[in-house]
Amino acid sequence: MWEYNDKVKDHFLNPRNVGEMTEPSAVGEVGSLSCGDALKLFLKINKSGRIVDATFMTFGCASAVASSSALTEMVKGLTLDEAEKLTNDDIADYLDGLPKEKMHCSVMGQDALRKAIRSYKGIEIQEKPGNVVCECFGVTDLEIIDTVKDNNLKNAEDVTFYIKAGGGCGKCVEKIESIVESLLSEAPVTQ
Amino acid sequence: MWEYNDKVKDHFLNPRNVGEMTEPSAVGEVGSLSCGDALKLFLKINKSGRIVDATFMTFGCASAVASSSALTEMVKGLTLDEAEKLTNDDIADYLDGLPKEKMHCSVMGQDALRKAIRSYKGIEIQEKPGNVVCECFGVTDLEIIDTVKDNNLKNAEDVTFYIKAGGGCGKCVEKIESIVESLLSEAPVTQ
Amino acid sequence: MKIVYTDNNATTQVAPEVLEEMLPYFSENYGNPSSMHTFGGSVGKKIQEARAKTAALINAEPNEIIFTSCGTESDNAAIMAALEMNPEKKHLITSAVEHPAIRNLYKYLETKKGYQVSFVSVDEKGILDLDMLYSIMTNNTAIISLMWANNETGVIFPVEEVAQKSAEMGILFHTDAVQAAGKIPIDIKKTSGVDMLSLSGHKIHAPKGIGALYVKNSIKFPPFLKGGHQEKGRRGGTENTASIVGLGKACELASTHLEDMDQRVRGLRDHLQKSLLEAIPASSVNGDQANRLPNTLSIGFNAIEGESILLLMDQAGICASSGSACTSGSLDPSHVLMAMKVPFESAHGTIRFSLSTYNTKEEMDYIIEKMPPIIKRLRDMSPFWNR
Amino acid sequence: MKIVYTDNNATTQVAPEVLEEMLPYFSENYGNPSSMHTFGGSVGKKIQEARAKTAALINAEPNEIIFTSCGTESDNAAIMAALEMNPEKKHLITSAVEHPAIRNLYKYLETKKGYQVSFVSVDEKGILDLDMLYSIMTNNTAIISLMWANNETGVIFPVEEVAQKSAEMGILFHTDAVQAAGKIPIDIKKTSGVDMLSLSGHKIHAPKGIGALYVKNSIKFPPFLKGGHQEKGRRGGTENTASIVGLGKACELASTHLEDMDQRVRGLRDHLQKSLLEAIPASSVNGDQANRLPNTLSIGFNAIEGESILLLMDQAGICASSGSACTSGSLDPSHVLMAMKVPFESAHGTIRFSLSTYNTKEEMDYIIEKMPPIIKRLRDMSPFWNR
Ligand SMILES: Cc1ncc(COP(=O)(O)O)c(C=O)c1O
Ligand SMILES: Cc1ncc(COP(=O)(O)O)c(C=O)c1O
Ligand code: FES
Ligand code: FES
Repeated sequence: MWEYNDKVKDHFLNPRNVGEMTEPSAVGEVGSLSCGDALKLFLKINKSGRIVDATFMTFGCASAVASSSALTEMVKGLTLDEAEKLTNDDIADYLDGLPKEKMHCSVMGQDALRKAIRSYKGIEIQEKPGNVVCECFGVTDLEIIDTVKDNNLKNAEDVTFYIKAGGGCGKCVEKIESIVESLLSEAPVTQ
Repeated sequence: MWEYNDKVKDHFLNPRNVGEMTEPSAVGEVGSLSCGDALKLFLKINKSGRIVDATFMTFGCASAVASSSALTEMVKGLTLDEAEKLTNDDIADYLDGLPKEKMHCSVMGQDALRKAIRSYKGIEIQEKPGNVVCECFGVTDLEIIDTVKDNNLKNAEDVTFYIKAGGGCGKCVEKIESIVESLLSEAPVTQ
Repeated sequence: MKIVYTDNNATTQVAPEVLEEMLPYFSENYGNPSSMHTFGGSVGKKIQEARAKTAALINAEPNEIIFTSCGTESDNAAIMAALEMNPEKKHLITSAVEHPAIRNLYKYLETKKGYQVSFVSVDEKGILDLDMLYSIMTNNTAIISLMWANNETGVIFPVEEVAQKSAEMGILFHTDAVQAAGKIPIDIKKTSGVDMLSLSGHKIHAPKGIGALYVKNSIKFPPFLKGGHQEKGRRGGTENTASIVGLGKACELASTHLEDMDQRVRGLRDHLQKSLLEAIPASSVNGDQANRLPNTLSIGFNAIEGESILLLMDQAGICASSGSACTSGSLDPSHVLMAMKVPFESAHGTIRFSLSTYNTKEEMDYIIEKMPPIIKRLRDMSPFWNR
Repeated sequence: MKIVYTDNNATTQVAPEVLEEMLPYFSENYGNPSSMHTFGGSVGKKIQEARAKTAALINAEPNEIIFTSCGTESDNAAIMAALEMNPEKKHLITSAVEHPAIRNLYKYLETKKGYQVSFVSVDEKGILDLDMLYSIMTNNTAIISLMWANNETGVIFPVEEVAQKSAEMGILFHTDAVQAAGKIPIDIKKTSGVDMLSLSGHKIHAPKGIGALYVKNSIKFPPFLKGGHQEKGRRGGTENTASIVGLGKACELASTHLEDMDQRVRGLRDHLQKSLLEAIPASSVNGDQANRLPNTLSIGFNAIEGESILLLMDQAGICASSGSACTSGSLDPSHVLMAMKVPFESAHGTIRFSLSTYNTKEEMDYIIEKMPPIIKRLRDMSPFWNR
């Protein structure tokens, strides 16, 4: 059983802002059925570029629901610029922390938010850069490198916890491990 | 803990005929300190070649003591010819059975008895025939073959239980195993 | 809150009769069974009794039972022994839906030890592809390991038939009967091709941390745990006396409960299944219903995810398992459901109910009452639910 | 009849406090700690508590403790992990007086797996030949395993020193601390060269069938039992919750009893030793008396044999062990006494008394009263006793 804290439990059992929005200004969709979790985020944005309302639909585990609920609460009232700076850590912090194995739920929140904002701004969403390392979850080497650096991760397992890569069939774990190791070994030099 | 039956326990706790005999007609000595058990059997034999008294001194485990005690009771009143026919199985039977791991104690009784009788009859005790297989206990291949055949043994462990061979350092166990196996494989033909 | 426990394929409660039988072996008769003193020796006798009872559950001989520390150890010990007995054979067979105790060992042997490993497929119902299996058995096959019944779906494999075939080809055959034992009758004398068979205590109301491995008399079993001469040299380590005594008692009880399993418990499971399928749209049973353990129901609810279902069930005091390997950090549905090609839509939302003889009709009705609103609540939140 | 139990190096009674702590985890809190429901999850927390207590006994970190099924498994797991982590190294070192859990594993690795194995000698007092040890350590050495204290004689090895040296040479170091733990203080932080350390519950008043392996944090430990993700992937198999909880409590108690061991129990042992030596001619202590566990006395009585001594002691209700491997079918004195070149004359007649904190002065005096007539009675029967 995951050691969810009271705040996470509360946001799972009493999620805020659930539901489809009738006329959303922007929608951000991430995840899929096969992935095991998915989030559809709806934003209502006013003329001056401020988020005035947010709702969500989530398929996923308790922390996916809680992260989505938290996200909608957090973004209400933010300008788009402010919202764009919001990170997965902010979401986890808002919930007083998530089990490390569940960090990918907060990452999903961050991704959905950025996707919604970019689509609203009309920014073309590019092909993901880099080469796909984890086919199960479509994660590229560049994404892995960024995640490892941003969150100071130590091994492939941590990577799975954050962005799922390696958490499916597992056949990419060794590749992830070697990416992490090469980053760790260069770290002392660059820092 | 060995599953000694009541008769064995009784002969261990209340051994019959313990002690050195002052003027024995014959003495049979087997075993040694290093072997872990040893028996010195004393016989008083009358003119007509009948055993009229028997005593023993034993160093060894409970079943060695019990086997010795049983042996002295069994031989009293027997003629030498009768006594010579007495086998280790007879000793074990007299005790209502011995744990299989302890059969060598009854073998020790049989050996001591035969030794005593032969020395009384003036039969030179020859060098053991065959090649020594087990150095720890000085057991030869011919002895192993005889024991396996006489007692219908199935593997090296059984051999150890009967004549100790293999029960010391263990380095001869493979050799014993191959002797037993070659006997077993020829058995169907000869029987 | 009242707990309704329907997670018996994960673990079971220790039966009160079992615990009672164990208690004297902790602080009173605590001697070492290998000791020379009566105090320890008397414990040895009790172990022999437990060995006979354990053997009786599968109609084996007492000396064919080796006590181990769990089902996983039994599985590992069986496979490693087979390899050691056949050092020249480099091919291993198992199914695609085995427990990790076999599956991960096979993968280790494949990646680290250079063995060639075949995972035989199953179809959508979890039924083994016998044609494939029979076509890959060769002289080079060291062992075939096939679970008797699947822990997730309860699907029963044709162990007798495959064991027979293995015997004909001179291939060692092992079966992981951890889930089958105590739920369906097992008669090792009637399935003579089985060379080794694994049991685990905590699935049949003995404590966790005790298992057994049946090893056919004719096999000279090399020990997995190398140490002292316990278990006739087939497993080192001081005997876990209290738990062994407990396992013996549990096996005795299990035999007497087989009838109840087959009749009453099967009835409860069928009632639960029927009622849930009726009450909840877009739900479906995983696995072959014709050949299934009487206590197991694996049921998928479309468009929602298992962990959140379980947590809401937990709020209602209902204990069960999901069909995903979620606790392990993996997000994929279990390899069992994947091997069966259960669609993601229902695989992610699969819940396993597994009953024991302690379950009641009232408990089933409680579950039947509580589940529909739980499922609805999550579907109302799901982007994949077609309202 | 009153039992005087002085066979605590063989096994100990479960402390009442330990049993009490275990009891709720059989039939009440029986959930699977890996489960998603609160019912199982709460058991997981209790296991973490036990892990912390077990770690505390040797001043380790909780995540450095892997629960196993016994000392033998801990030993086997440590060595096999070392080999797996160093596949290119083919040389193993241990002492000539190890427990079969190490000794027989090493012999297996030597005869079946082609490893080169060195058994470092001891002298007449059981003191390790450090010169020999240091001279054979090479780059090719995969692991050194050295018991912290000997189970038969109680002799303590200089583990700190050797571990330090191993670390300097980059050789993995394992210690079998099954007999040392709970009898003398162990501080893993002060002996930083120790990479792995084995414990067994039933030597410290936890039940039989539970053990632990300390594995230093920095080591990426490959599992010995391959299966589920329990113990962070370092040991498959459903957790033996009740026994784990028991081991935690026992470790806690053991820490508090170290003082009693060192003072009172040592005093009892010394009293027993002195009195027996005085009352019984041709008797002698085996092993270095300067560096010895406080609870152990190995004493040889010339010209008689251990099993018969034990059985007569049994008649008087005294439980102890002999110095021969008699139960195993072997007739030779134990490899430990042989390695120490104890003469056959006294080796065959060696008895090991091993005390616990439960022993009393009255019990010692009872033994001191009963032993002389037992020894005399057997010597009166012995052909080797010089009257
Ligand atoms: C030094 C030593 N190591 C290992 C063991 C094995 O422990 P267990 O019986 O728990 O497997 C023992 C005791 O039997 C021992 O004394
Ligand atoms: C089919 C099957 N095999 C093996 C095991 C492993 O048993 P244990 O947890 O006792 O190691 C389990 C249960 O966990 C199982 O369901
Ligand atoms: S490819 Fe990464 S988990 Fe399958
Ligand atoms: S040579 Fe046979 S046991 Fe040593």
